[in-house]
Amino acid sequence: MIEQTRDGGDAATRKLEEQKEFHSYVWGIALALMLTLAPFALVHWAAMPGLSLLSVIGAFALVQMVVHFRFFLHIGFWQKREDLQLILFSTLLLVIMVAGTIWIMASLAMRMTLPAQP
Amino acid sequence: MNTIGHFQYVCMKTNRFLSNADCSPLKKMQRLMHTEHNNLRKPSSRVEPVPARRASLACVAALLLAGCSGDTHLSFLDPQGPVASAQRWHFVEALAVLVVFVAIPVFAITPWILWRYRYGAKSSRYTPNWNFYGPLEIASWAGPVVIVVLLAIIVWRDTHALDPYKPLASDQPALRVQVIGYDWKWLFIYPDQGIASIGVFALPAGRPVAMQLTSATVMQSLHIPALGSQIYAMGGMVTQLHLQADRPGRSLGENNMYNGNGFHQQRFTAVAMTPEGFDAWASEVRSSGIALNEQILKVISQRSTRAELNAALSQPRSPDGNFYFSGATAALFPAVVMATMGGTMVAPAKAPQEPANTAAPAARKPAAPATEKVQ
Amino acid sequence: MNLSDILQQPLGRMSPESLPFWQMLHDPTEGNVINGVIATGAASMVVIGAIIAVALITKYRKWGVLWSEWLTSPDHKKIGIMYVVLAFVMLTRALIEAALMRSQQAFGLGGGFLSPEHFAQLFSTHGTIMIFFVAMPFLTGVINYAMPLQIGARDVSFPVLNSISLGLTAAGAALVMISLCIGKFSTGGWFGYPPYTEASFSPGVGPDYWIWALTLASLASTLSGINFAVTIYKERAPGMKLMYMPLFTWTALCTSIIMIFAMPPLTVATAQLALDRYLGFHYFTNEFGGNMMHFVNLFWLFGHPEVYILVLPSFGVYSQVISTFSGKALFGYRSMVMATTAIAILSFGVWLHHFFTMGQNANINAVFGIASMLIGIPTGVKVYDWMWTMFRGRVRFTVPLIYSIGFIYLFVLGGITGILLANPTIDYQVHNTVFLVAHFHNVAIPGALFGLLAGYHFWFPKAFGFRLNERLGMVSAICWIFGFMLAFFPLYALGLMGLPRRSVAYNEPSYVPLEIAAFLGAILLTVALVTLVVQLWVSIKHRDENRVFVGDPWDGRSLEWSVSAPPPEYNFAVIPVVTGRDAFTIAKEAGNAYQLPDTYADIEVPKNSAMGPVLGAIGLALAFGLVWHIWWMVILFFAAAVVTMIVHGFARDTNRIVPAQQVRQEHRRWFDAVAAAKAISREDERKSANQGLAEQALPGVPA
Amino acid sequence: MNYEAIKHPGLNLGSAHGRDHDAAEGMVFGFWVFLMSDAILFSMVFATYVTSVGATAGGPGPHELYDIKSVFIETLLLLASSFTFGMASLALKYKHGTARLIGWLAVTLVLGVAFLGFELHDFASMFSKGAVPSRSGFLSAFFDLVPLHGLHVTGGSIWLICLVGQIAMYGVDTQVKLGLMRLALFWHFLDIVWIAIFSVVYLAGLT
Ligand code: HEA
Ligand code: HEA
Ligand code: CUA
Ligand SMILES: [Cu+2]
Repeated sequence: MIEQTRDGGDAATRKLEEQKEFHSYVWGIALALMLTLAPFALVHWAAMPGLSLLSVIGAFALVQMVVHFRFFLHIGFWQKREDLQLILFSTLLLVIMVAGTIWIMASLAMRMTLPAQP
Repeated sequence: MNTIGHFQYVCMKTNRFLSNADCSPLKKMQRLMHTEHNNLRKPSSRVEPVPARRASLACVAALLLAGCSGDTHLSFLDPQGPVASAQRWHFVEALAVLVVFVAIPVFAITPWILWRYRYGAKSSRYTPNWNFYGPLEIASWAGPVVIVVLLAIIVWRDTHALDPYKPLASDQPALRVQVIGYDWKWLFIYPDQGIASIGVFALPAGRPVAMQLTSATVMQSLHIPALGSQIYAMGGMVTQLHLQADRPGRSLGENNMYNGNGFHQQRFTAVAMTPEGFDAWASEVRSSGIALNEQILKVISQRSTRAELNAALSQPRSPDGNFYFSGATAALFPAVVMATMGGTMVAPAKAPQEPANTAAPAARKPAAPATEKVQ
Repeated sequence: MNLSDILQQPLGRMSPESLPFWQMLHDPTEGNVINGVIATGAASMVVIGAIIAVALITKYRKWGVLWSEWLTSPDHKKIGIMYVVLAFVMLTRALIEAALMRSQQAFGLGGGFLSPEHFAQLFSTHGTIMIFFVAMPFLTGVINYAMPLQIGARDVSFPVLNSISLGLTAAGAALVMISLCIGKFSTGGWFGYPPYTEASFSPGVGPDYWIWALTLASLASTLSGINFAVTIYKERAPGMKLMYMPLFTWTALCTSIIMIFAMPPLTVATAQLALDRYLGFHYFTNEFGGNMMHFVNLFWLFGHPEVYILVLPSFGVYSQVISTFSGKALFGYRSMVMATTAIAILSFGVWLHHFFTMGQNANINAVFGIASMLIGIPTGVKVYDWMWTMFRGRVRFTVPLIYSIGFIYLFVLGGITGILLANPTIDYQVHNTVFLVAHFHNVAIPGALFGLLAGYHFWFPKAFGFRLNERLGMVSAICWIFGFMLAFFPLYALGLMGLPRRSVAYNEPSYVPLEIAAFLGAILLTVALVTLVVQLWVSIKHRDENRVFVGDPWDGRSLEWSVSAPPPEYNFAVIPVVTGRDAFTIAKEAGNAYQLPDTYADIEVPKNSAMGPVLGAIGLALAFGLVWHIWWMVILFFAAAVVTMIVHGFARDTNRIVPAQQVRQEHRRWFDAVAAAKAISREDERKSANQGLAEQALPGVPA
Repeated sequence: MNYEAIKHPGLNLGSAHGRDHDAAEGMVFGFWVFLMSDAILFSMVFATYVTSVGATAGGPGPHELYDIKSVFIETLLLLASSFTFGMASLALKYKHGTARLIGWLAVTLVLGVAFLGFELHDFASMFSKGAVPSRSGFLSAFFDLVPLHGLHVTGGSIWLICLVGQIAMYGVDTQVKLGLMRLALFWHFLDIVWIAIFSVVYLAGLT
C-alpha cells in the first residue's frame, strides 16, 4: 500500500486530513440537530394534520440516519467495500422482515375483530 | 327431567335423519368399542364409577348415535363437500405436475448417468474439466422456472377461490355457527336455532355453513378434513370458516394444534343431515338439551376431555359422549371473545397465577368494552 | 423477589417433587409406574453416563489433557471435533426418544403405554434437540473443521469466540439433559407457541427450560455465524477470490449469513416469552392486549431460515463429494453459487408458509406460497448440476457417494412435498398433520443429516489420519436410506388420512398397519445408527492398516487435502497461493502439489483460553437458576459473567509463537512421508495400500 | 484520495498506526456484522411495538404517558455524546495524547449517564401513572423497546469505563485502540437506533 505510507508519513497531509474530519463531525452534529429540532417542533406545536405529520417525521428520521452513517460512521457511497454492502444487505433483510410483519399483522388485525352481531 | 331419556331421543333423531344406511352390525360394534375405550382411557379417576345402569344406557345411545359411522370420512381425498373436493382437485393437479416434471426426470436420468459413467465403464466419455455448457445451464434454470410459473397460476387462483373467509356461493342462506375452542372440546353454538353441542357438529347437507371461531383458552385449529379447510381459533380473536356438506354422512373433526394432555381426544363428528332432519334435530335439542347457563359454562371451561366433563357435571349428562344444549344465545360468543381480551377470562382452574406485578390494581379490572382491538 | 424470598427459598421452586420418580412413588397407578420407570431410567442414564465419563477420565488421568488439549483449545479443528461429539451424544438421546414415540404410536390405537404428558415431552425434547443440539452443532462442527482448511487459513478470525460459542452450545445441551433429571421439559413442541407456554397454562419449569436452552443455543449460533462470515471474508489465502472458493465454503458463508440475521427474531421471541412468564408482561397472553400471533410470526421469521441453515452446509458437502468421487470439476459452479445465495436470501421471504391457516388474507397467503415455491428453482438447479457433474465423470461408489445418491432421490421427494405444502389450499388440509411431519423429516434427514454423514465419512481420514471401515459404512448407509423410507413414507398416507401430528393415540384401526410399518422403519434406523457406532469402533481398532498420513486419500480437489492428515495445528506450514478453483487439483496437475519452501517463518497462534468452558459453565448455572427461580444463583452468575468478560478485556499477550524450527521439522517429517508413499490409483483407494497419495495418472479423455 | 478508501471504510485508525491499523481490519468488520445482527434484533422489537400500539387494553396510551420535553433533552444529550465520542476518535487517530483522549471519553460518559438518568426518570413517572409493563400489550412492547436501548447504552458505558481502565493500565495499546474503535461504532449505532425510537415511539405516538 504505497498510498498509505505516503499519507501516513507526511505530517502536513495528516493535519489537513484531521481538519477535514473535524469539519465532517461538525457538519454531522449541525445537520443532526436541525433534523431533530424540526420534527420535535412540528409535533410540539401540532403544526400539521396527523398522517402527513407522520410521514414527515419518518422522512426526517431517515435523512438523519443517513447523516449519521455518513458523518459519524464514515460510510459513503463511493466506497465499494464490505461495510456498505453489508449495511445495504442488512437493510434489505430488515425491510423484508419488518414490512412483512406489518403487512401480515395488519391483515390479521383487520380480519380478526369481532364482527358486529346482528 | 329424564335426562337420559331425552338424550336417547336426541341421538335417535340425529341418527334417523342420516340417510346413510349402510351400517353393518360389525362396524357398529367397532365404533361402540372405541367410544368406550375413549371413555376409559382418560387420566382422571373421577369418571370411573359410572353406574352400571347408566353405562348400559350409554351403550344404547352411543350405538344409536354412532351406529352408522361405518364410514366416517377421514380425508379430503374422500371429499364430502365442495371445498374439500376443490382442494382434492388442486392436490391432484399440483402432484401431477410435480411427479411428471420433477420427480420422473430426476429418477430416470440419475441411474442412467450412474451406470453409464461408473468408474468401471472405461469406454464412456470422461471429461474431467468440463464444467460449463450454456444450453444445459439455461435449461437447468428454465425448467424449474416454468414449473413454478405453472404452479403459481393455480396457487393464485385457488388461494383466492378457497379463502376460508369467503362465503360459499349458494342459493340458500348460510347457517350461522359459532365455535368456541375449550380445552379439550369444541362448543358449537347455533345462535339462530338457540342450541349448542359438544362432540357433534350437525349441519344440513347442501347448505353452506358460516362459522366464526374463537378460543376460550390456548390456540387451537379446527379441522374437518372431508369438508374443508382448517383454521386457527385464538383467544380474543375471531376467525372465520365456510364449509358445506353435499350429502348426509359423517366426517371426522379434530383439533390440529397441540394444546395439552387431552389434545388427541378433542375430536368430534361432523354429521351432515338432510335439511328436514337438521331442523327436527335442532328443535329436539332445543326442547330437551341441557340449559346452557353460567354454571354449566364454567364447568365446560375447565381443562377436561369430554368424558371428564361428563363426570364433572353435577349429574352425568352425556350417555353417548356428546352434549346437547338448549338456550344458547348469540351473546355468548362475543362475551367469550371480550372476556378473553379484557382479562376476566379464567385461565384453567389448575393454573391461575397472579401476574408478578401487583402495582397496577386497575389492571385487574376488566377493560371497558374493548374498543382497542387486539391486533 | 426480595431478600427474604431469597433467603427463605435457597432452592427456588425446586422440591423433591421435581424428581422423575416422585409421582410414581406417591401415586403408583399402572400408568404412573410405566411412565415413572421410563423417566427414571432415562434420568439415570444421564447420571450414570456422566459418572462413567468422569470415572474413566479420572482413572486414566486425562483431566489435564482434556483441559489443556481440548476444552481450552482455540484450534478450530479441535473445536469442530468437539461440536460433532456433542452432536453425537445428543443424537443418542433424541434417537431413543424417536424410537419411543414410534413404538407408542404403533400401539397407539386407543391407548398405548405412554401418558399423554410423557409423549408431549418426547416430541418437544426430540424436536428441540434434533434441531438445536444435533443438527446445528453437527454442521457448526463440520464447518469449523473444514472451512478454514479449504480457504487456506490458519484459524478462524476469532478463535476464542469460537470456543465460547461451543461452551454456550454445550451449556444449552446440558440444560436439556438436566431437565431429564430434575423437573420436566416443556410440552409445547419445538416451537413452544404461547399462550400454551404462558405461565397461566404451563406454570411449571418446562417452558423455562426450553426458553433458556434456546437462548444459549441461539446466542452461540449468532456468534458462530459472525465468526465464520468474517473468516471467509478476511482470512482467505492470497489469490483466492470469492469465485475460487470451494462450494462448501460458499454454503458455509450463506449459512453464516442466515445465522447472523435469523437468530435475532428467535431471541426476541424467547425473551418476550420469558418476560411474560417471569414479570407478567403481556406480549402473547390472552389477556390485556397480548397477541400470540406475534410469537408465531417472530418464531417463523427465524424458523424458516433455520431449516436452510440445516440444509445448506450439506448441499456444500454433496457438491464436494460428488465432484471428488466423479473425478470431475463441479458442473455449473457459477450457477451453484448463485443458487446458494438465492436460497439464502429467499429463505427470509417465505416464513408465513408455516401459518397459512392463521387467517390472513388470500393475497398474503398466495404471495408467500409462491415465494416458497420460488425456492424450488435454485434448489432444482443444484440438483441438476449435481447430476451433470456425474455426467461424463468416473463415478466411484464410495460411502459418501451412496449418501449423495440417496439424498438426490429422497430429497427430491421431500422437496416435492414441500412444494405441495407451499400451496395454501393444500396446506389448509395437511397443516399440522403427520403429512407435515413426513415432509420435514424427508428434507431434514436425507437433506441435512445424510450430508453431514457423507461429510463425516469424507473428512474423517483428514481429521484422524485413518479411513473408516468401508463395508460397515455401506451397510449403515443402506440402512439409513431404506430405514428412512420405511419410517416416514407411511406418515404421508397417515397425514392424508387425517392424523394430526403430536397425537399420542388415535381411534382409527385403519391407521395401524401404517404405524407398524413406520415402527419397523425406526428399528431399521436404529440398526443404522448402531452400525455406525460399530464402524467407528472397528475402524479405530484397525486404524494402523488404514493410515493416510500423507493426507489425500480421495484425490481431493480443495486445499484441505494438501496438508497432512491430521493437519498440524497451524494448518499450513506455508500459506498456499491460489490461482484458480479446485486449487489442489490445479497444483497436482501442474506437478507442484508437494514442494518444500526455501524458508520457514515463525507462526503466531492463539494461546489456550479458559473463556469457553468458563462462560459455558456460568451460562449453564445462570440458566439453571433462572429456570428454578433461584435468585441468588442468578445474581451471582450474572455478575460472574460480567466480571469474566471484563477481566477478559484486560488480558494481554494472548498469542504464542510456533518457532520456524518446529514448523520446519514437522513439515519435513510429512514431506518424507509423501516421498516414501506409493501413489495409488482410484481402484485401490479403499484398500490399505492407500496412504493418502493420489496417482495423477488418470488420462483425461478429451471431450 | 486518502487511505480510508483503501483500508476498511467506516471508522479508521489510519496508516500512522501501522500494525494496529491492519489488526483492526477483521475486528472492525466483525463488529459491523454484529451490529447488523443487533439491528435486526431492534427491528423486530420495533415491529412488535408498531403492531401493538393499539393494544392498550383500556389502560393509558401514548398521549397520557409521553413527555416530549424530556425526550427532547434525552435526544440532545445523546447527540452531543456522539459528537464528543467523535472528538475522542480524532484524539485517538491523530495521537493527541492520552489526557485529551480520556477527557473526551469522560465527557461522553457523563452525557451517556445523564441520558440514562432522564430515561429512568421518564420510566418512573410512567410507573407512577400506573403504566407498568404488565398493564397492557402496548406497555409491554414499550418497555421492551425503549429499555432495550437503555440497556445497550448502559452496556456501552460500562465498556467505556473498562477501556479507560485499560488505558490507565497499559496505555493506548493495540487492544485499547481496537476496543475504542468498536465502542465508537456501537455508540454511533445506538444513536441511530435512538433516532428511530424518538420518531416511531415518541413523536409518532404524540401526533
Ligand atoms: C434434524 C431434525 C430431526 C431428525 C434427524 C429427526 C429424526 C427422527 N425423528 Fe423427528 N422430529 C423433528 C426433527 C428431527 N427428527 C422435529 C423438529 C419434530 C417436531 C417436534 C414437535 O412436534 O415440536 C420431530 C418430531 C418427530 C415425531 C413426532 C411426530 C408427531 O408429532 O406426531 C416423531 C415420531 O415418531 C419423530 C420421529 C423421528 C425418527 C424416528 C427419527 C430418526 O430415527 C431418524 C433417523 C435419523 C437419525 C438417527 C439422525 C441421523 C444423524 C446421524 C446419523 C448423525 C451421526 C452422527 C455422527 C456420525 C457424529 N420425530
Ligand atoms: C432441512 C430442512 C427443510 C428443508 C430443506 C425444507 C424445504 C422446503 N420446505 Fe419445509 N419444513 C421443514 C424443514 C425443511 N423444509 C420443517 C422442519 C418444517 C416444519 C416445522 C414444524 O411445523 O414443526 C417444514 C414445514 C414446511 C412448510 C409448512 C407446512 C405447515 O406447517 O403446514 C412448508 C410450506 O410451504 C414447507 C415448504 C418447503 C419448501 C417449499 C421447501 C423447498 O426448499 C424445497 C425445494 C426442493 C425441491 C422442490 C426439490 C428439488 C427441486 C427440483 C428437482 C427442481 C424442480 C422443482 C420445482 C421447480 C418445484 N416446509
Ligand atoms: Cu343408523 Cu345407519
Ligand atoms: Cu419453512
